[in-house]
Amino acid sequence: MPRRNAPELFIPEPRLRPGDKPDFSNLDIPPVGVLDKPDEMVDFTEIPEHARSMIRVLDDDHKAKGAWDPHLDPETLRGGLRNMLKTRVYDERMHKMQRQGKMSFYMKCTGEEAVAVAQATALRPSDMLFATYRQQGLLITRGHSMLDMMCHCLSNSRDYCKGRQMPIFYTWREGNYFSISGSVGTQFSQAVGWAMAAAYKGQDDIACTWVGDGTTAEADFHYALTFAAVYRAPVILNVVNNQWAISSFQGIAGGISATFANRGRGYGLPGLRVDGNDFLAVYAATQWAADRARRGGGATLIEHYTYRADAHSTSDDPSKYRPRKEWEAWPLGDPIERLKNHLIVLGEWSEEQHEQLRKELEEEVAALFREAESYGTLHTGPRPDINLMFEDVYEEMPLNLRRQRQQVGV
Amino acid sequence: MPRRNAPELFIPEPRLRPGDKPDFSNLDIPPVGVLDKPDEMVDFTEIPEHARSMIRVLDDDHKAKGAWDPHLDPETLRGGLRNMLKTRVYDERMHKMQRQGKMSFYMKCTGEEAVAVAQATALRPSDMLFATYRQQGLLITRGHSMLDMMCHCLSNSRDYCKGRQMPIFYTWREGNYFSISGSVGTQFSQAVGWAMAAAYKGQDDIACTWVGDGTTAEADFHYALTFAAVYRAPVILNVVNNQWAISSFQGIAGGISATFANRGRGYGLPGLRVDGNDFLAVYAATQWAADRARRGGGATLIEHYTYRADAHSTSDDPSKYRPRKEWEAWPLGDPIERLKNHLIVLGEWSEEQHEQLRKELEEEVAALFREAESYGTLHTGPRPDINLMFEDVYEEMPLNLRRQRQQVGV
Amino acid sequence: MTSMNMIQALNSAMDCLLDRDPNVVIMGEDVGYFGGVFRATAGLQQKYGRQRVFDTPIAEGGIVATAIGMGVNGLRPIAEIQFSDYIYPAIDQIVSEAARLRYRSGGEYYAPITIRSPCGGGIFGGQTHSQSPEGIFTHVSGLTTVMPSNPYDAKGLLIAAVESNDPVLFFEPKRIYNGPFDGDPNKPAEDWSRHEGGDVPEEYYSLPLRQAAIVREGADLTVITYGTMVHVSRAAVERSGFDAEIIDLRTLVPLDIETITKSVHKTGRCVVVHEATRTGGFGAEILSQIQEDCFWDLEAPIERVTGWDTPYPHAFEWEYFPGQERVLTAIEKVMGA
Amino acid sequence: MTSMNMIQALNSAMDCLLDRDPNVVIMGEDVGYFGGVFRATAGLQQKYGRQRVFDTPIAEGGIVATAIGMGVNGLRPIAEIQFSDYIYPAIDQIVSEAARLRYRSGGEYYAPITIRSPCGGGIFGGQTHSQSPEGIFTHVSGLTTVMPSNPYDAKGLLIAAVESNDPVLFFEPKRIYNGPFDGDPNKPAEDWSRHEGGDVPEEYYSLPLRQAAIVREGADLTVITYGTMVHVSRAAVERSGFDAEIIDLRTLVPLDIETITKSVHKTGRCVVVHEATRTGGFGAEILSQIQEDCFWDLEAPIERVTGWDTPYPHAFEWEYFPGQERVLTAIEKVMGA
Ligand SMILES: Cc1ncc(C[n+]2csc(CCOP(=O)(O)OP(=O)(O)O)c2C)c(N)n1
Ligand SMILES: Cc1ncc(C[n+]2csc(CCOP(=O)(O)OP(=O)(O)O)c2C)c(N)n1
Ligand SMILES: [Mg+2]
Ligand SMILES: [Mg+2]
Repeated sequence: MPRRNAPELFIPEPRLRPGDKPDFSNLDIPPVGVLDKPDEMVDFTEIPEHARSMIRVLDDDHKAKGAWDPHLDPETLRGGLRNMLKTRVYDERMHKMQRQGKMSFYMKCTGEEAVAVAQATALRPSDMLFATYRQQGLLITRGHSMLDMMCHCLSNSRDYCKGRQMPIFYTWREGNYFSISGSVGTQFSQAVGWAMAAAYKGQDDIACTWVGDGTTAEADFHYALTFAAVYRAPVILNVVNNQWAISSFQGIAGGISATFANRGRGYGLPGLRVDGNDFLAVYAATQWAADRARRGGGATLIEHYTYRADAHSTSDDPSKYRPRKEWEAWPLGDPIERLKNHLIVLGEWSEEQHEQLRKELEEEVAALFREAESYGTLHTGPRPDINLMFEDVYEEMPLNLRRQRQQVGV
Repeated sequence: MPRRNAPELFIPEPRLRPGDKPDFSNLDIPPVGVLDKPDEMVDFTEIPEHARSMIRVLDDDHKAKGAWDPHLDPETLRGGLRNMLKTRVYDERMHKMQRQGKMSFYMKCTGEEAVAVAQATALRPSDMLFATYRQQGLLITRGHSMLDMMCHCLSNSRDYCKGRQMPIFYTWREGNYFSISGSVGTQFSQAVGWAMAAAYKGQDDIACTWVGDGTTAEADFHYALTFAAVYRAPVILNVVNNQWAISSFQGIAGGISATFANRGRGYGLPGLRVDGNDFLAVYAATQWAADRARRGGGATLIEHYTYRADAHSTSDDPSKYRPRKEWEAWPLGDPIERLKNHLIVLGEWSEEQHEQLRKELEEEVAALFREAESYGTLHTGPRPDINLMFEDVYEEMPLNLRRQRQQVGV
Repeated sequence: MTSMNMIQALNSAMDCLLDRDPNVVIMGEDVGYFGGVFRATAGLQQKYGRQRVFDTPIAEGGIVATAIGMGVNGLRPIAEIQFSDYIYPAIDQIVSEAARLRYRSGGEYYAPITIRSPCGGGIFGGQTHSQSPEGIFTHVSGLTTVMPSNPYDAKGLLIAAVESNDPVLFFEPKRIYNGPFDGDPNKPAEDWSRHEGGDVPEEYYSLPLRQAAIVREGADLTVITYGTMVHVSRAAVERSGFDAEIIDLRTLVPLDIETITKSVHKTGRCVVVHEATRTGGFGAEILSQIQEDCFWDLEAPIERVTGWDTPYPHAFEWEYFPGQERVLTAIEKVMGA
Repeated sequence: MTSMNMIQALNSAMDCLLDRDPNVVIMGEDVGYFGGVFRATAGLQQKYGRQRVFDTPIAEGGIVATAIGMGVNGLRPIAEIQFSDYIYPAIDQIVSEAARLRYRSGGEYYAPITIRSPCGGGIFGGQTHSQSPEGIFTHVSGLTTVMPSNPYDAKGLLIAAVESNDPVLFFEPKRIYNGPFDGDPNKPAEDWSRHEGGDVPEEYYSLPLRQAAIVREGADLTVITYGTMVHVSRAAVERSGFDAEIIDLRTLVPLDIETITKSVHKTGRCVVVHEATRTGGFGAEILSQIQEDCFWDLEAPIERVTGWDTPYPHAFEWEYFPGQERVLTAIEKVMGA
């Protein structure tokens, strides 16, 4: 690959910008079934292709194929579909409500639902999750109270973050779900520490953590891979490559020099590159990595190849930096559509049932939102107790905070 | 490679500890000449073996062999030998003087002289060097005033660091040698920025930078590889794997999970693993990487496989954590002996000439040290002007420092 | 003279800099094609090319590190840290490297870099989009720390920062990007067009670093502040009825202590106001220096008005923010004494 | 009661902790087999096994990050940062994560970690082995910052730190590891055996955090200090002939302001002493709080005695270090007023 011949600073640039016609014909998407499924304890040197090519199960004809087919029963598949759809419906409602001023901010995961939902389905409930703001599907799949989620986003009187966090920075200790940080990447290395402690204690649980493609450049990504490799920590390290980090395409994070799955191999960890919009492939790769970790094989890096279908957040306008409707051209499709069609092909689902489910979910979510609102929104109705502003800075409130609380008159 | 089957925290441990008999029979040292020498612009995916195996040129019979032989003329070889020997003699003198209390601290590079000397020989004088404390051979090869180096280490009235730095943290702007930092690793990512600027300006010069095996775990290593890959910066990234980081063996930095050369490949950079005690191999690999960078091929990661023959620093006692005399068993030998024997086999050098050279260098260095001492040592004789304590914090001294300087009465 | 908001003024400053000096480059997350999440670099890549205004990986430490390397190779990089809450991963490169390089190398090398970063609250950004971390950097010798309070100053000071051969931290109070803000979130937003600080020449100019501005002369007391709090303090002073002298520090370190002591010498009473957390904030240093230099002038304890010693809480933004009431209370306390 | 130096006392504290609580683990660069570059963990790996006392990669940020993760999974990690000059790469994990975790998660999660780190100068370590960076952390709410001044306190406070459910920064003044140091580098080194603080029980005990110690009672003035400077201040006080009350803060934040104000209320005069760089150092906060709480008691300006606003210069170590002379000058100034 000869590159430039004159010395000139190379700045990566996406092929297409606003005004260009969406086109992914340059993408090299390997066919379903090309990769074998090695034993979980395989040495990383033996599976270079798994980091370069792509683990795929669902084919264009909506059938599951190849060695990585996890052979899930229809009940599990329908559960996955339901959780993905619920996640999308939740996102849509919350986004709309943000637009109406009920909360300060929101972030959707549209197009990426398979990652979180399939992974939460494949893991045990006791496995510990260190997520980013784009894995709300984990919470929904594990059955976190959606009312709680909403109340948090509304910063209302029932917000379990006690009014202290922006929307979407959930926490759920009972559900083994770690508090989301506003600083990207920090959870990635913390998860490795959690996993080291699990090994230390002889727990059979593993940790699972996520970063976006852009965030792989942060130090914590490197710390996580280094410590995971050194101590053979039982952890799954996921890179959700949705092609974008706000306005920067994945090339700015090094995604055009080598795949993100490949990063793991540099440290001696197996890398799996997965069709992130394929529920079955994500499930299978996760199960493989979880088994490896539980058997003492240490960490695996999984890259989920997907596409951020919507804006980065409610503060963002992607039409400023990428072609409109690019998602419609995304060759790996919509994870919900793909699983739906698979179930239909299996004879286990129908368009009507799907529409019915969507309607049910929309109603359920809308009703919950109405209830959530009754506990207040950011600007109206009941608020969290103002004393909470001074609590939990320390386990025991020190004098300076007690004095400051007095000044606020509470 | 099945690892542990019971969950238990894995802590890497070197095979041998004090009291054990030195033994490197487990090391897999590939024979000379196994690796081909690809075109500099080769894609990194095509040369995985170069990161796993080892580039070697000097064979056990002291002959240069294989595709990587740089075919240097005897003059260059003798120059390299001289610079390596001078580096060693310098180290010995300085170490001894530190023991006599003339300076607060010293660090030798014994056994690793080939890395710095061969690389400085292969690079252009205008290439910019961002070194660690263990590449004094760069300065010696580029002809930095040894008197200046000594005066700096003595923190005396002629110290160009103006008494502000501990010994060995050299700086030499004229020689395109960057000021060494006391915080390990920080120069690695800075070098990439320098190289980006070189490309920006259309300079033909490249940057070259070093870290130790232990320091690869720092964030700056990751930043350097990421930015170098993204912007295709003309830089050579060297990992000097001398097996030890103070008391930690390379396994604590992940060296037993995968080679350090392999780290580069994770990011899409070629990795070359080189016999770091083989002057010719280091020269050839450096030349290859420099040509690649100058031709616009971007960065290369070179791992120099070597052994830290002596203590980490004058504050360290390696007999506390590794077998005594382990270096004598090091299968890749002493870089000076190996190049000497090669020149002898070529008929271009003799034991007598070598002894003669050593004597000359010892006398030269001893004389220089006496001169350096005449400008003061840390505790005796002339000192740097105390005003210098307050200068260079800013380009222009602010009021608070002017006031503080007054308090010191100057 | 045009009317500009602070974003436009910063953009104009960078435009002038890019235009005059080919060694100026701009780098940061999303600053290139997109023009930055606050649009401060909008249009600059289009005008000057990808090599001069470019996106970086999300690695604040890598951004500063490579900026230092570029600076050593003769460039004058302007690095944007998207929110000052995300400056922590870069602290090692700022403190151990940029700040110390000139000193440790005996003057051979230095880091002529400018780090721009939006700071402060008031936009419901919660604890990771609202911080004012200047107090961490004002403890580090070798750094220059700047915070402008209006578009005119922002442009002139940014140009001076980039032209300085020392590393400069340039904190931009994001709440006043679009208009002055007097601390009352319920009033309709003002824009800069009706504020004198909104008159900004299109052309190049610079303002001296290390110089405070007296934004209101007065005889009763001295209010020392910077950034957004200049406007809040002004409003509180108006309400108080006292004839306060208001000093806008603009450069925090090196501190223009002479302007301060001259004023306190005259007034004998003093309130220090900042948005950052109280304990160990830069207010403590200001207070200390006044106490040291003007002890015998003081007729009442100096009061600090600051954010509380908690992270910036999302829903309690306006209870956390040291608004007019708190400044007014302090003024009255100082005057009542 | 045995006589221990500070390293032995710290080692003994960790020994007690490892012995009592299987959730305590020790991690850091070179802390395992070797026992740490200052030998603080010597013998502990041999006694408790590799899983409990282990070496880490050279990545301070990774050390703190993984310690947080372990803490979340029920362990109580003690992380050593080899020199406090190398804590900067870990600041993001300390400030954005450890310090804020309890708050941001509504109390669900917290980081019960202790970060031990040798600090301060006096060993010709130059600018990267001599720093006292506590003033950066005392500005961060959520952190507890401790610095002991003798072996007895070191052991008791370290045990309390590890047992605390808040993240604690535990700075150890390395100059007094082997003996008290009064600031005169030319005197023969003392060891701890002849100092009361060197009497250290072998068994487990803990001392309360957030509590200053009055190490000398007095009526003329109050000297507030911590770490090595406790000893320097003592020596200066002896020389001064004044009857000074000396307060050893021990815990810097949360600050025991009550002990301080009580003393200043009595004495009316005050000197604050620390080794760290002056501008923005913790001394400014101490001074500010005294000024705020005791203004009407003060009979003279409070004086700060500190390191200069420069990096710690290798050859000028003793000109930089705020030794007896400088403390004495300040005492005389405060008393002369
Ligand atoms: C340390 C830090 N730096 C910068 C940001 C601002 N920021 C928030 S999200 C984001 C982009 C992340 O992109 P990616 O990792 O690809 O995740 P995605 O949003 O695509 O899921 C940035 C730069 C941040 N939150 N934290
Ligand atoms: C940021 C930072 N952390 C820790 C140290 C202390 N330290 C100095 S050298 C060293 C070991 C480095 O080992 P390696 O990178 O292998 O280089 P080598 O000494 O073997 O050449 C350590 C931990 C430091 N100087 N800077
Ligand atoms: Mg992304
Ligand atoms: Mg090493």
